Amino acid sequence: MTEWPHWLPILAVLPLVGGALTPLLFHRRPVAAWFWAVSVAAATTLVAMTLLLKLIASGGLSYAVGGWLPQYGIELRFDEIGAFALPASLLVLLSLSFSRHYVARAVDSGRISFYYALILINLGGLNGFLITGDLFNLFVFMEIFSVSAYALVATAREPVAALAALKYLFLGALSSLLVLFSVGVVFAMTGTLNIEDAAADLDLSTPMPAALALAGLATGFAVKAALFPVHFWLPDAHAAAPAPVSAILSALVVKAGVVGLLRTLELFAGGEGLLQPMLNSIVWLGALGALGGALMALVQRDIKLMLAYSTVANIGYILIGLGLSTASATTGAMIHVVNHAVIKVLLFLAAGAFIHRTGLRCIDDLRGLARRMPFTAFAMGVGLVSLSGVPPMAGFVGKWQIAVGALQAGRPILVAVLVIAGLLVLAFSVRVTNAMYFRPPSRISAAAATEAPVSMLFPLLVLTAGCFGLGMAGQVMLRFVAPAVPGLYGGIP
Amino acid sequence: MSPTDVLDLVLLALLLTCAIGIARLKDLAAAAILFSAYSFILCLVWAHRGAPDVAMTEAAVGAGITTVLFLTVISRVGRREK
Amino acid sequence: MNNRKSARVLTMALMAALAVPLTYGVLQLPTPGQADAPAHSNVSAKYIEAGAELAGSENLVTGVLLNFRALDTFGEVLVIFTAWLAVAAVAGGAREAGQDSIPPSPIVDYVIRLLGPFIAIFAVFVIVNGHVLPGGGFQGGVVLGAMLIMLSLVLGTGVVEGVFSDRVWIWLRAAGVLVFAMVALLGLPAAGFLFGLGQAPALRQALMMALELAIGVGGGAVLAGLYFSIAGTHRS
Amino acid sequence: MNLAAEAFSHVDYLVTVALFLIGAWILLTSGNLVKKVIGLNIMETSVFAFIVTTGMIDDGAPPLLAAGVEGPFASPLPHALVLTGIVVAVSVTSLALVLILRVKAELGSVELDEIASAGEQPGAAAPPDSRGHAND
Repeated sequence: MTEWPHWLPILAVLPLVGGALTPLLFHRRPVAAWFWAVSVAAATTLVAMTLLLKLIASGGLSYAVGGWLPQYGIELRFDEIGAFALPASLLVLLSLSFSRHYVARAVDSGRISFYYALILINLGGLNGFLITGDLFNLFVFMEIFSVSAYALVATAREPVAALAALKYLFLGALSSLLVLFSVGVVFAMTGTLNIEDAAADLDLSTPMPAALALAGLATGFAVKAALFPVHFWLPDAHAAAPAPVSAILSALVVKAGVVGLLRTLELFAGGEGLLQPMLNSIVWLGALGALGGALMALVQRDIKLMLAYSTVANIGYILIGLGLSTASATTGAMIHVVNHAVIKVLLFLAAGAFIHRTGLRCIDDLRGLARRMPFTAFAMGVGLVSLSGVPPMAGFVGKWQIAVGALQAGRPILVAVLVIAGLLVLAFSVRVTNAMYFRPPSRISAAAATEAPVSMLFPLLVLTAGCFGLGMAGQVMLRFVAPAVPGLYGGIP
Repeated sequence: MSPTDVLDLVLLALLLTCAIGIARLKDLAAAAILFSAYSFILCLVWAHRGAPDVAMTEAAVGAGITTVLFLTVISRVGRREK
Repeated sequence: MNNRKSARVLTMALMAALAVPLTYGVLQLPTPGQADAPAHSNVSAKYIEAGAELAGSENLVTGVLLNFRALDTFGEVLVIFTAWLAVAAVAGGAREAGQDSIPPSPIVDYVIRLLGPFIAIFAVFVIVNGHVLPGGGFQGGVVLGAMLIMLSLVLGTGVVEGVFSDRVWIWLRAAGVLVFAMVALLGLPAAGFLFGLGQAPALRQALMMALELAIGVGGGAVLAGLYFSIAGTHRS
Repeated sequence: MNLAAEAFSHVDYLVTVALFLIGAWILLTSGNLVKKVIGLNIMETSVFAFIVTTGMIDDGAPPLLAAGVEGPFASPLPHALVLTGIVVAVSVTSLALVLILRVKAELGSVELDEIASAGEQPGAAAPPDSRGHAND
């Protein structure tokens, strides 16, 4: 079945149509909607798996939508970056299976089918964004997962959720506008929207318009990726959203900004004077983000805000790796995109299980929960240890490669930044683990808590195994990602 | 400067004055109605410059639906901007 | 109040700082309107060369939307459906029942009732003639939506929304997405690729007409739904 | 002298840049959420105007290949892009307006400084922790 090329557009269309059907078929029937959503996500994961096998077997795949070659129509491409669709679909599947009981309490019952529909449409938008080779199609899929993300943040009952969603919407719309403006500039200069053709035709002799397009794309995707200093929409949005939504936002939607940068920098490869200063500024902003994010995470009392700030820090690591653009740094960044996604979903779902059972969000209130909720506490512990980048776990591989890349690029100060940020993350991990395991419960609801239901424990178990597995499989992933790196932004200097 | 260029310049000037007007107005209802005028002038610019499809959509969406949504929300939320 | 003042000065400085590169960059773009500009000599030239038969419609914009770049339009139809989904998912609380503003004056009432059917005919005309005249699914759908909103201003949102049950409304709103998905799958046998409309002109015309109607009806229903949610209907 | 001629021939582009900046000014300086959405719409329409301008052609016909219509045709691609963009703009605007209604219903006001001051008092509706640390 791997010879059939049509899996590629189906990877994006299946969750989109599945999501659109959810309110039609299962309006006011939450359990049936949950079952439908999980099966659509599982089917998407299988499609992504088939495509990955095809990629390993016979290399990249290019698909002309509607039979029109790139001169006329839209071209879809599946390469190592597109392979991120598999972990993305799998993590959405796990978040969906977690959502069953959590959402019954966190979202009004009449609107649960809309919640599942929005998550599936978000997944469809992400998959489409990962595989498209056309600039405007990139913008359309970006709008799909952005609009569904704004709405998902606002499905939470807290009164602050609407304001957080609105702030996210304003910045998201602004960044989409900058990307659209850049698409217009590239079209005005080359007459085509296909990324490969535009990269060939873009003449950088008149640098100013190309610089404008590059600035628009870089700023737009930096806002979507919550790079420091345009990250301030993220903590409120991810803290106010329901836990499974925060998991999907922090692990996947934020990474789309990084993937957008990876895809579009290829356009400006020719212009040495353009790309290098922008990459340098990304490195320094990433470093500031890593330190600032880790520091802010340390001082938080609300566990979801703490995790949200640690996302800002990890995005900082990833963008340091991209900005350095040496082979090992970029490979490390691409691997950390996947590893951090797994870790962050594990942490947000574990926090969600705590909130679901005890209703408590402050770290000090989570004292003594390890006795009452052993599995969830263990999962949270594993996640925190992985987050701080301790060697055998998933978080270590990417960070180590980025550090090596930094040394190769002759910028040891960045290694210092990575180490300090790692220590800060270790500090707050110890603080939470200490509170869970070694402190007597300070709240009645914490003392009387019971373990989370199976539909919540199963994803936590799978993700914990994932943290260990990804830590071990570091070399395999390095070899898998390596061939893609020379092609990024038109060759590594 | 053929007459069509003059018409263009006049429409573009009107467009800018509408936008500046919206920026300065404190009364939200007036700003919404001025936004409707702004969309309609934009529709005229496009219709005049060989883009009828887009002009029709902008007129129906910008001048029509978006302004109705704005006025509905303004009637529920309060007219004056602090 | 002075931090508000300093914020304005800061923003003004930022605007000025932004204006310089934007203006300078935009001035160096190829002059708009020149026939030899890349915007006219690359992909667009191919569309015009391909002509009405290959595009499936004399109106090239409709041809591009439904034939050459069908995935964009599928994404587009999905964004407008997601907007209604989002509004429905979020607006639960805001829809106080019976929140109708003062009824409009009899003149407005009479004029809108008079204009209603004519606008409906115009909307259908725009949808159906999408391949010959400027217009098409989106434009017709927006005009249809505007008419529904206009009628609900006069007759009351509850009356207009009451025309169909909730279930029918949801199916109407998803019409654009579902028909597009079916046409996409039909593309496999017809053109060997998803979203293909096939080579036979008759088949291509039929599929494009189906898409136009679905986008029109779906778009109109969604835009009316957005208004109903925001205006707060009687039956929430 | 050619800068003036250059500027005149690019007047459409310059107007779109000016509208973009006016929209950004409204979005950034206005404290009222509804006014911000209006500013966002102005920015969006300015980017659409920019894209339509790239496809314009002097004394050319609209991209309708009816029999007997010659002459240079305006480029159909930007028109398709802007059609999609306009519908995206409506989607985002309607979602923003519904969120504003909910903010008004739950936080009592649509003025950012009123909401911020309401947030500071202890025991405000929002849980104190997540509110206290928002540095917007």
